Amino acid sequence: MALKKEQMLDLYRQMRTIREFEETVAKFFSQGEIPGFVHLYIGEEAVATGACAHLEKQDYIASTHRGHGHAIARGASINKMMAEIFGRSDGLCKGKGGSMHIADMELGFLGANGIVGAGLPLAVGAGFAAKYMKTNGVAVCFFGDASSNRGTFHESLNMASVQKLPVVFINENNGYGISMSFKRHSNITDIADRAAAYGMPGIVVDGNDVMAVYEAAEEAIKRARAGGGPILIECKTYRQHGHFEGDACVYRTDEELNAWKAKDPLPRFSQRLQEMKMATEAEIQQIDTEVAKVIIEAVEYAHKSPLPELSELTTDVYSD
Amino acid sequence: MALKKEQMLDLYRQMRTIREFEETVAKFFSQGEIPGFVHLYIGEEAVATGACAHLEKQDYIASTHRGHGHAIARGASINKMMAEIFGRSDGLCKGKGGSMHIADMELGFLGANGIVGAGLPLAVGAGFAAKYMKTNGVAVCFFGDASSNRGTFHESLNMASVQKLPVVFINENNGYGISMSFKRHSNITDIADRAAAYGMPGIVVDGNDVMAVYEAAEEAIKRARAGGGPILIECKTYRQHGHFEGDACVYRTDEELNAWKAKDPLPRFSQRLQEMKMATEAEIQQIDTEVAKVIIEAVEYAHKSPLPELSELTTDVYSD
Amino acid sequence: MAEKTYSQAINEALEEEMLRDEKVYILGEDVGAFGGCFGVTTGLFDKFGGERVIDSSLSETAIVGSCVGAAVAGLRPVPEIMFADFLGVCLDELFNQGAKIRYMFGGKAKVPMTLRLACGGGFSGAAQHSQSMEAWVCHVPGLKVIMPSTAADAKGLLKAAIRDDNPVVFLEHKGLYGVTGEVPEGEYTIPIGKADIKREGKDVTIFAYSSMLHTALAAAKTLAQQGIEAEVVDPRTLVPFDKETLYKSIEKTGKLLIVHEAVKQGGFGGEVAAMVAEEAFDFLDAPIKRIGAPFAPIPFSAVLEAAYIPDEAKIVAAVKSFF
Amino acid sequence: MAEKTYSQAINEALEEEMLRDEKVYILGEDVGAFGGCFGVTTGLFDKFGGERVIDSSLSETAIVGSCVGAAVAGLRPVPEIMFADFLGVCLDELFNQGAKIRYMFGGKAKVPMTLRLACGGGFSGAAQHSQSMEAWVCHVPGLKVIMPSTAADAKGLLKAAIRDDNPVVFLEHKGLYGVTGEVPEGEYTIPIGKADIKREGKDVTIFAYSSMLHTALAAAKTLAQQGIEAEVVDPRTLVPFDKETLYKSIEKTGKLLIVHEAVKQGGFGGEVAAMVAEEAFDFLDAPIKRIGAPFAPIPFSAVLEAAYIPDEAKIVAAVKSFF
Ligand SMILES: Cc1ncc(C[n+]2csc(CCOP(=O)(O)OP(=O)(O)O)c2C)c(N)n1
Ligand SMILES: Cc1ncc(C[n+]2csc(CCOP(=O)(O)OP(=O)(O)O)c2C)c(N)n1
Ligand SMILES: [Mg+2]
Ligand SMILES: [Mg+2]
Repeated sequence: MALKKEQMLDLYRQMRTIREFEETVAKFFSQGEIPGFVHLYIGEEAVATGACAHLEKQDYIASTHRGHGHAIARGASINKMMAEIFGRSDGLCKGKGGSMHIADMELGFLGANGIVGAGLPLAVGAGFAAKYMKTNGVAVCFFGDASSNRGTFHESLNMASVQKLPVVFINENNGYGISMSFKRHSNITDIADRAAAYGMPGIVVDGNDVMAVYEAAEEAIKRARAGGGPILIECKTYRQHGHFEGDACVYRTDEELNAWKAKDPLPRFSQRLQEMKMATEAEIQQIDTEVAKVIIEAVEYAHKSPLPELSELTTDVYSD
Repeated sequence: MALKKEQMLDLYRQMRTIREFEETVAKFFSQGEIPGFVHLYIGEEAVATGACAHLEKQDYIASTHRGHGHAIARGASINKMMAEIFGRSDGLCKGKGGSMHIADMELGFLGANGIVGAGLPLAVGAGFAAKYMKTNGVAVCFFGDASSNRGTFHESLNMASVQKLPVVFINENNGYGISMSFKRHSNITDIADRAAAYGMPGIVVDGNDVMAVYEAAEEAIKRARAGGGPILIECKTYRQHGHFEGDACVYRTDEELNAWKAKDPLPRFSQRLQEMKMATEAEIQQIDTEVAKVIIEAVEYAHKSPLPELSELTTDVYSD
Repeated sequence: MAEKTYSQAINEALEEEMLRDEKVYILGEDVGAFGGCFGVTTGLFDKFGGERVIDSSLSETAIVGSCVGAAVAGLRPVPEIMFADFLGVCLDELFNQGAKIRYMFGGKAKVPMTLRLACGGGFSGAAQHSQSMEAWVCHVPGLKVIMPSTAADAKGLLKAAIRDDNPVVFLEHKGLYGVTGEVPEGEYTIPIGKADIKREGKDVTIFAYSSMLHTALAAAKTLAQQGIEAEVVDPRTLVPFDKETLYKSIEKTGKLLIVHEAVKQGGFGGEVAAMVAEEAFDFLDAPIKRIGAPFAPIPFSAVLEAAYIPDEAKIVAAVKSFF
Repeated sequence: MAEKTYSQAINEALEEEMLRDEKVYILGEDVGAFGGCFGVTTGLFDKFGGERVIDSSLSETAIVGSCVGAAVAGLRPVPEIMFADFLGVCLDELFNQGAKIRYMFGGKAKVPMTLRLACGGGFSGAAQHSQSMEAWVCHVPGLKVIMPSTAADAKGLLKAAIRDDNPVVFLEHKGLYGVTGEVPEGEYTIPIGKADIKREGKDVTIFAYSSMLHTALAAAKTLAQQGIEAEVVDPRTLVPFDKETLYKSIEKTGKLLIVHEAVKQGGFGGEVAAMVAEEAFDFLDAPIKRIGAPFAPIPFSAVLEAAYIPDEAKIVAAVKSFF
């Protein structure tokens, strides 16, 4: 159904928050303040934003190594996310997980995941639990194009279909698995076509158009909630940064990158908002300024947060 | 191309040999002379027979836990097979493998396999080797309907397609994975439809009609040899015995069993041969008698063969 | 007390816990009307229906992975993997997901899953249907590992495992399913992490679990006739491990023989010997001995397999070599 | 001799063996023009082309499984799995297929495959990108396991592994890729299964491999200043294991400290301690000590990880506690 102005502006704010967050992480990573591996969502903001807009309290999402955007779209604390990525004790995971394992159980966020394709069975399980406990919940599973070549994709979609589980599989086809282009790792034009192998619908969406993702996800999630079973949505998008920060991207051309930058979901949506007279340029800038402030505060929060106590090393291994 | 009489009779003899072999194994298993797990191919003879008829010296086949038929169709020694299943030192694997691991490297038979779905990547590797070494060989991979739900199926077909390998995937859809009917474990009508997910052709064949399998396999193997890439052939068939010997088959009805027995590939083909005037009933009976003798001799061979020496326990672990 | 088979005891534990807690469900291949490959879930499908006793497609990664997800989401899954030999196809879900989620998430998640697997040889199952893989899971922080040897222990420990908030690997020996033993009437659980002295003795300590516990008891009987009183310690749980009971026994006997069916090299027995050599060294008056399978896959032929799996004679000989 | 990095040495070994034998090929994720996640295969794609240095789809079971099939069919695959932590997604292909095929088939097949994996922590890779899983593969009959600590050993042992007719698991430590060392000029191999005494000493034996070998050497230096001469034994190969060299050293020193980066419980060090406690017990004049990671997943935060991974101070302290 048609969106009201505030909702539209919320979508924009969401995408802007992810963008600002990721650019800030990139900056501090390059300055050596953030350790480990960092995979940024820059360019793909419309996918998580459009999909998570439809989630309710009891819903779950499963994510990937590129999980910051999913976490933010699901409503995770920006401060605690930043603290986690900085490895501080106030982080979402007390600094024990980091970028690749950022999670928030209170939001049904099953976590980023360091193992590609491992989120799919987890989402199937969360969807199973929703059906089993009749919570009316759904599980949304984000995963990449290359991930769709892992056995977990196959086993998970088949099981979700056979058990008719409320799981919405959202493929983020950004054209690459590290250096492997989609054309080279899969001999098909659309990953959505794989849905037929499990007797579930599969659709293709412009992943850089937040409204397109929003509408497709709305229908899919409604359907899943109503007991209609799983569905596969392929969002065609592109990551503007390297696979991980520090990646020289020798495997792709500037032309390709620039062509996609021209389709950047943020300016595209702000323009659309203005055309639709939903927002003035000033209002957009206002949001951008507010978001920038939020992120700056998050960095301050992270910096202020103490490092984990060594006593934390062997806690949280078991629950008793 | 049309088959000559001898070839037709060879196909019949092949199927009869498998049937006679399996019924004999069933008998000795029930008498407690054969230990371990035994999965029989009775009812599915047309698949291995029709497919392996096109194989050449340099070709490979990968098999399953239900592998006796594949081994026989590939030309493995009946005597050494029987000895292996009896656990004797003259067995194909010196009695170390048994029914579930029966193999013959000289025939490019990559072995039966105790792990469902494990044969698929092995076949991809053999196909890769054929292409890499330009042997003009192909790899034929047999696997069951339930096996097509394992991740190895997905990863193997995708890799074979992306690398355009000479691999022919032959799915033996006998309607069940132990007690799970195809309808319950997969939400599709034809496993062949899964080929589209990898950009390879998929076709459905009557797996109880040896000529139908023969023709489909002929074309697929020709194509693979010519560099046309992999293909998936689904053979609809049925196992007349339980999943393993000793299975009470509570999960299926007599009606179903009898309906399939009416489509038993052996009487069906012998009838066809007679209608085509390729063979008289007497000739058929002559073959049956000869085959029966071969199997009886195989049992004698197995009985005569000594048990493995204990010194064999730790040999063949490493090659030096 | 009533005589029941190990298999019946496990079946009762499953039934009782499913009656007790609606969040408990079973997912596995052919566990439904078929009753499981070894008949362990027989009758549960009729009692609880297909919503709680669920036949899975042949997809072990999805079985274990979905159960981890469901556990995090609040259920108490009891997945079944037919053979422990199949761990290799679903290990990531167990060791990188199930075992680590709680820690990686800063203690904010629980994974109350009990993974049941059938292990062990002795019936010509050959190299891929007879293995004992406990050493792998004992090396994974976050998992608990249970290997019961008797019907009573199996029932009490499985009930405790299902109620535990952590991922538990519950390894059942195929050769024990038909073995009967006294099982207490009514409701009871056995604490995870407590060893049990199955036979008292003063001369030597034999450490054995699962099927080998019975082989060790038989050997102890034979040894007794020859004047050697062996104490037989059954850890029952491998992780967490009850050191006290074992060390106390060694303090008394001064001699330790470790027995398991798994391949000796890299087996859990090595860890036990190392613990003792590090922490109870002074109790020892002789080198620690270990018996395990030779460094080879498991052969099919019955004569070879019989020579492969540790037996009473090997245990008796090893103990006598102490004296 | 020339100074080269561990990574360059591995790259040279790959290039030399590919030049030497056309049957050798590389299959892995991003190993082609990209040069591999850690740059180890840099340049090989340009030299040998996409037919022999093959970028794989993200399908580890197909990578390892197809390489096993290709090896049986006559090639010498050198698959790369980016992180040893991913073993859980392709272990069946390695342990039930690659490792057992020869035995199951009665010795009539060979599986000349060398599986390269990057292991180890120290750079905030967190719980799923920092693990040392050697204990798992050391428990699998049919596999050989190599964990080189220096550039020279890495080159000589990788060449030997590629020429070996058995499946070899070659574990490279991420933290060592950039470490330089003297590498002999020209063609050479190092025999699989031979340990190397990296430092001679009479007072105590420190057993360490891979990255920990360097930590042990640093500790030995510090100890020397305090009058304790430690002998540092680097097994280089874990399977087959060179007992002689280790036992000889213990005979001389009477004291053994085992160090590895992997989780202590169930780690390979337990097997080593058990072997010694069983076969070289009389050489010991003190309990065997082991240092390994605590029983917890690997934390992300640098301060926690630094406390998690064994370091020089822990080794020095452990050794001093002997005296
Ligand atoms: C099982 C496994 N294999 C390989 C990797 C290494 N790896 C991390 S991300 C990645 C590429 C993933 O590509 P895709 O699924 O398209 O997601 P994207 O990075 O493009 O968002 C690879 C190969 C891993 N983490 N896990
Ligand atoms: C990975 C794995 N999971 C489960 C099993 C147990 N098992 C053996 S055969 C079988 C059913 C296979 O069904 P299908 O693939 O259709 O082959 P069929 O037996 O019908 O010929 C199962 C579940 C196994 N051997 N390996
Ligand atoms: Mg991608
Ligand atoms: Mg079937």
